Amino acid sequence: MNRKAIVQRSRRGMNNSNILLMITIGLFIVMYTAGSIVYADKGFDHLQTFLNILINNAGLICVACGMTCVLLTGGIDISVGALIGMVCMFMAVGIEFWGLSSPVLMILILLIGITFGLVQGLCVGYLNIQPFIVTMAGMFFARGMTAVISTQQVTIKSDEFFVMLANLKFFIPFEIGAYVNSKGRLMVPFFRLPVIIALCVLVAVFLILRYTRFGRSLYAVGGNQQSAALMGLDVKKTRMKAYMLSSFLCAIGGICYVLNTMAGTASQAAGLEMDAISSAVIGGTLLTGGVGNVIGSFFGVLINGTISSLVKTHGKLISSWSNVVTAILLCVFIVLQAVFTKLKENRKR
Amino acid sequence: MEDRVVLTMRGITMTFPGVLALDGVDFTLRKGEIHALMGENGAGKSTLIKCLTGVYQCDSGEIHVDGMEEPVQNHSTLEAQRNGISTVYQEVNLCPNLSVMENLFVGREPVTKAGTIDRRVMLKRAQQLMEDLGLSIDVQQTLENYSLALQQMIAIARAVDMECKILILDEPTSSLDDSEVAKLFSLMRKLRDQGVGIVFVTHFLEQVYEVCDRITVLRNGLLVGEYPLSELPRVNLIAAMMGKDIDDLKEIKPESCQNNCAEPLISAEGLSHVNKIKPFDLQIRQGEVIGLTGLLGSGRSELARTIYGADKAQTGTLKVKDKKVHINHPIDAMRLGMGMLPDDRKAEGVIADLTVRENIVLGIQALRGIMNLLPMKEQCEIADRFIELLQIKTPSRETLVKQLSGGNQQKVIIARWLATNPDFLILDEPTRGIDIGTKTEIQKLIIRLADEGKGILFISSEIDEMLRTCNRLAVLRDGEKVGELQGDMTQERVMHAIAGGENV
Amino acid sequence: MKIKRAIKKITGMQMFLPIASMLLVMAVNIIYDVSNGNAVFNFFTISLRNGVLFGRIIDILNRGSEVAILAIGMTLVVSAAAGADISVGSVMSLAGGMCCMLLAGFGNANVSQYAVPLWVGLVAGLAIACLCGAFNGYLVSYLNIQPMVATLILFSAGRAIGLLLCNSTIVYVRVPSFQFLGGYFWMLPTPIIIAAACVLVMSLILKHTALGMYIQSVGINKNAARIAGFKSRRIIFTAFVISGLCAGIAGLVATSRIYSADTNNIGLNMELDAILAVALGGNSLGGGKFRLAGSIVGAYTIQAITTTLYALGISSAQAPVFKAVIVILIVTIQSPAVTAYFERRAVAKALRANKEAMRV
Amino acid sequence: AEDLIKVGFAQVGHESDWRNANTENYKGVFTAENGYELSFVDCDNDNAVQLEAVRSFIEQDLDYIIIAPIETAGWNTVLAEAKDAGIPVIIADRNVDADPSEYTTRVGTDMVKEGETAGLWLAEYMAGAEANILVIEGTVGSSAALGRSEGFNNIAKDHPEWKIIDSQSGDFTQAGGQQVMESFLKSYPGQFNVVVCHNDNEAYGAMDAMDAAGVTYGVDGDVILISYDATKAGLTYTLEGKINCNVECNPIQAAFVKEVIEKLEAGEAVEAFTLVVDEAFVAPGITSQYATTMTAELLAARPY
Ligand SMILES: Nc1ncnc2c1ncn2[C@@H]1O[C@H](COP(=O)(O)OP(=O)(O)OP(=O)(O)O)[C@@H](O)[C@H]1O
Ligand SMILES: Nc1ncnc2c1ncn2[C@@H]1O[C@H](COP(=O)(O)OP(=O)(O)OP(=O)(O)O)[C@@H](O)[C@H]1O
Ligand SMILES: [Mg+2]
Ligand SMILES: [Mg+2]
Repeated sequence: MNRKAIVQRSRRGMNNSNILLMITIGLFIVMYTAGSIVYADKGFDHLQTFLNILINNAGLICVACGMTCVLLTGGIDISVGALIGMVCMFMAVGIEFWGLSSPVLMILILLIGITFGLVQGLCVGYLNIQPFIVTMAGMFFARGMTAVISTQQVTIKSDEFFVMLANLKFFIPFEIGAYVNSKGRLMVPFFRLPVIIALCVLVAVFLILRYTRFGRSLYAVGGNQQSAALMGLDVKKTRMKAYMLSSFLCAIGGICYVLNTMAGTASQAAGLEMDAISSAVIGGTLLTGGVGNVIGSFFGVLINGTISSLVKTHGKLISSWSNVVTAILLCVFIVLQAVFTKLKENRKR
Repeated sequence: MEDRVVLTMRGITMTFPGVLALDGVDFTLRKGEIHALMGENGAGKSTLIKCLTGVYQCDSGEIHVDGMEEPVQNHSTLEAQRNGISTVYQEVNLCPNLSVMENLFVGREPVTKAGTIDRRVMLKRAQQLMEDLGLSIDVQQTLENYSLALQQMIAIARAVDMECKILILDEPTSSLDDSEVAKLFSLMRKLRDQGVGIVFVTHFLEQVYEVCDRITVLRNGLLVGEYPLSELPRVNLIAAMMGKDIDDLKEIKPESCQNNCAEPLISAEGLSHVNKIKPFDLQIRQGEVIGLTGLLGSGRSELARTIYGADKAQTGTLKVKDKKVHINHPIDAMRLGMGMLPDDRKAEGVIADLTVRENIVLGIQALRGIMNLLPMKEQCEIADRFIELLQIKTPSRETLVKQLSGGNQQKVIIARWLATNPDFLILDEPTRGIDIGTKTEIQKLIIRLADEGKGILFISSEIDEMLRTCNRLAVLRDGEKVGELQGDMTQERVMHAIAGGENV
Repeated sequence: MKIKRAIKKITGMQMFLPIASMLLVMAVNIIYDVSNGNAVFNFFTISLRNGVLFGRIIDILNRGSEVAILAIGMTLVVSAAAGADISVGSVMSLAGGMCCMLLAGFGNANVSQYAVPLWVGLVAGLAIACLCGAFNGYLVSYLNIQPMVATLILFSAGRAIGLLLCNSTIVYVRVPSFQFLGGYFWMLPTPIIIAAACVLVMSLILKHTALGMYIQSVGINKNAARIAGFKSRRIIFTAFVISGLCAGIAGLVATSRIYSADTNNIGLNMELDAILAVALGGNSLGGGKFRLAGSIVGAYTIQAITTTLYALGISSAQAPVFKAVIVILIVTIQSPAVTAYFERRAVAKALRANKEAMRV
Repeated sequence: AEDLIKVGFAQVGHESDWRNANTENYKGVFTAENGYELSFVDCDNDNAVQLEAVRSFIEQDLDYIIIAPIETAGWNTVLAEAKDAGIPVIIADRNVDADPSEYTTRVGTDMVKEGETAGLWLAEYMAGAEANILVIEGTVGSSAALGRSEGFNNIAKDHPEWKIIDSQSGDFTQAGGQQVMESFLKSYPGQFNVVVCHNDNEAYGAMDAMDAAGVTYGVDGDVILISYDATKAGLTYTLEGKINCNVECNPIQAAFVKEVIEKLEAGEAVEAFTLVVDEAFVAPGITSQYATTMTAELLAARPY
């Protein structure tokens, strides 16, 4: 009995999701450090480079959080990219053509997000249609709707409040990480409003997943849907809520996104769903459901952002090589993850 | 004594496509009684329970729960729980990815004032609960790290912990060993004394006579009758369940050791599997039934799997008919004439969405290879033959196997292996969840197969079943083969060996 | 009564829902034509023009070929690995790029003469597609990576590699014989014939070998299938290779249609259509049981939707809205919840009939 | 290498031959021999990525930033960031929807003018005859498609005898053009005599579809075919008389940009906008005041 207890104590806390998360964080640190050393002369070691990753990916962080929740239930939501595109267009056209004020539009957008998620959730949860197909239809719908709203490229410039929000700069205090560039300007690192929104979302979703019944039932449903139902969980409702949450966070992400791009165009955020999914997966979320958390997804986004930032800093890759390099890095990453998992399983055996 | 009724079910009828699973069944449960629900495989026990707990919506019939005016119609387990019905289903139904603690409390977590989950309280209560059941496990560990038996205990703990008027246990003991069963029974008695009505489904008659107060018997979806325990002796119970008398189990006895001199069929030398099974030697001769025995989790299944190649052995050699062989994959073992019925039916046995026919011919097909499809006519013939032979209760051979009752699914897998006609067959808990009549049939079958010159490796948690069928017993302790028993085997001697008192 | 029984027999058939969905889409055209004063079967008229068959139905069959071919492989992958192969679109483009690059010689962008014999180009295109399939298959089966994640790698790299092979340009091979695969054979567009041949070959394989049983078993319960003697990993691997091959064939057809390797656009978003085809055919994306015929009907249904939207003159940017609505309609009809509802009603009716019979 | 001028170029992507020619042109001009170090980023048609690229350029502390904007919209924030860092920004190719004071200068083509050229040529060629026009547009919402449509419609407005029967997007691809044309042939059999394609690739597709249906086009055919881009392959068809008129969109722009940078280095003032001149080409046998008649020598001299 004693021996068993000891064995168990040593195993404690090292379950699947944790180990994947540790791998992810470890690899991120290694990759970022290596980048900083190799590209020190190109400014990769500036604090601003890191903040830029956050600024550029604030929308993606929100979306990845929502995506994680859906993936946890064993579902998938590929409508997010199109939904963001629609939100951006709605915002832009709302401000520029319909003359609505931005706070009203933001509330409308959140409502649209919830409704969109509700419909998808109903189809998945209550009609039991396959998530991939439902959200694919959602994707078609949102893309089409974007074109229905407008086929033009619309710049947001007439709503002063919104422009002010977009231009808000939060400087790092005490000029930490500041430097003088070759033009003689003092560059003080800064971040923008979307970063704050995204980090708040991240923390909120983390808490929801860990400390609420709803959060835990997402895991239960993903672990085994049938069992969850037999244990007395309302599986249908839980699944529906997951899609609502995803679309809602996607709407918030859309606001972050449009604060960054300040434009509505037909093909905005195309393929964002794949970025969100790959971030979640890199962060240790399993597509089969039940395993993962948003901290992992956050680091997934950072890793994707770092890869992309490295490619841009390199600056010599001809067009398609950058895609190939990104894919190779992704591949190395996924394979490493698989190998680690396998090693760990073998040890358990 | 006042018989206060907590549950009445009247005229429950339930149909599945092609099957009338329940036909006007009545059931009454009183306060503070343990009520056995008995019947053969496929009699409709699990279905009746699922109608009660809202997993299925019955086609007609009424359910009354004590304290409610209106007839209740549960639409989901959640509703049933609210109505005071707590259930442990036949197959373990927990979430493998959650920790033990979360499995115990999912959906009813203790919350703080802010409405968030109070993990500290949850941890404390979970540990308390496990302690009460006498289980020393880490409740923060993920569930999938624990064996089926422990999972079963955890499922029971979960059900018991809920404030309920009615507790339903559908074959909770099928994967438990005696000590666990004892723990469970004391728990059940405690609850009974607190006034909970308990429905208990099992195929172990001794257990019925040990704890139950009353028995309801189903046959083929029809109610046979409800009897107080004292009025229904064992023989009558069997007769009621099967609709006929059966020759008693006691008659079976292997002609022991007559084949002692026969050729060794399988011999393992120093075979091992990292972290689980320490190197062991084992010889199995033709015409011999060898049993593996040991405590829960002592590695019986693992040892068998190592021989079969389901888990690849790391060291040692395996000889089949004196020829050294390398098994990398189960199919290699099958080509050498082996077969293995795994213990976890749901995870490794049935292929749920295939038909009965397909499940039966699967093994033969694997042997023939992918290019060599077994003609449809032969498939049907084989399937029909085994449905007949093992009396598999199925509407047709084209029924999906997941629609069969648990016991009948087991028979389908047995049929799969018999169809491949192996020289050496590993049967890991073949009688788990199988009714008494069929159990006898299977035991007879094992002996008959041995008589035909096959070698059998038999694993079962029921010691008398092993004693009845085996020529020899290998004893395992903590993943190590500690000895063999032969000749005059008695229950005491075996128990002693397992517990580690005697070094065999 | 007889009619009723006949109706029941038809609606009970496995392929009823997919085919009904298809007919539903077609019906829209009849309504449109009638309301616009065209001949009722305007949409369906097939005429002989310029020596070849001409009409919207032919268009559907022709343009749907690539998705139909992809759907074959996708069905097997979905069934065996319980996840989709999202790299097929990229692999199509890669196969086309490989083929054209060899036929034109590396670095040439516009040739009217083969640099190597035609068959070398075609075989190389198929070979690299199979290689991609093998790569995916290896990741999924031997490294246990989830299908969608594993194929994500080639999803983003495949197209780019194709582009590199083609020196980042569109490589034109202006040789008539190269246009054959996407051209006409006798009176019919060749893609129709190729798709039909692929479907035929695959159904013969499924009929005469145990591949179907292997794949389904593995897809439903990998562990059980392994214990029962199937090499689960090899089966999954095979399914991916077949999917790669199908993508290769589809890629060559698409390339031949435009006698050039337009690597950026060949097979763009085709993976979505292929997955949709599998689902519209009534197959579960969760693996296990599959019906090839369903997927094929699904593939042509998608093309029918697209062609219909063209015929109705709906702007291609807004068309997705309608596509979404139609897709949701179709899958709702086929959804387990709705089917279960009708089944329950049927049971209730039978029970009532039973009771009445008893009373009598 | 210290004295090289460090230039960052955020290119749209690699979606067409035109774009690749444009990229190659930049890489050929901004070389170390010419005194430049080029940092090139392919933004894959994603405007968010382009913003990211510009931010990366700022951190790399480059001397000049060239942006070939994917979208016209949404540039104010990063342009401000570049300005704060003191780095001059040159907008190339397409325009941006921002006040000219926010960036240094712009070099590019004029899509609306291309559309107008096509329209003017058609008016001249038809000489008042009735025109039933089908348009195969570019990708919906792209500035090329928007500009070309706008320009062409500007001219069409003045011609009541013209009728634009239908327009559908062919996504700038050959397969798209082919599929749209196939559908047009069924919807409007024999009812049109002009087809306008928004780029050469769409024109090839349209030609294939008409070939298969037995409809003739070009100088000797029933249908007048107009295309844009004037790639070498497209002009080959123009020379063969299959495309009546092909309006150029010039990818050779790097030299113009280099000139601007040289001026800035020398501290001279630069104009707010430098136009890259586009021509139009018509098939042999046609003469026009708006376009050059195609000859074999002209074709051979084309770099792209
Ligand atoms: N989901 C289902 N679909 C179709 N038929 C079913 C389904 N579930 C059960 N049945 C059928 O209903 C009958 C009763 O099954 P049930 O599971 O209630 O038996 P049981 O008494 O629990 O048997 P066991 O002791 O083997 O568990 C069986 O004949 C079975 O084939
Ligand atoms: N009480 C326990 N505490 C921790 N781990 C356990 C316990 N019981 C079993 N296990 C684990 O589960 C595994 C089960 O092993 P195995 O299935 O071979 O046992 P078995 O003897 O066949 O028992 P069973 O009757 O459950 O089939 C063991 O390797 C052990 O790691
Ligand atoms: Mg049962
Ligand atoms: Mg076991």
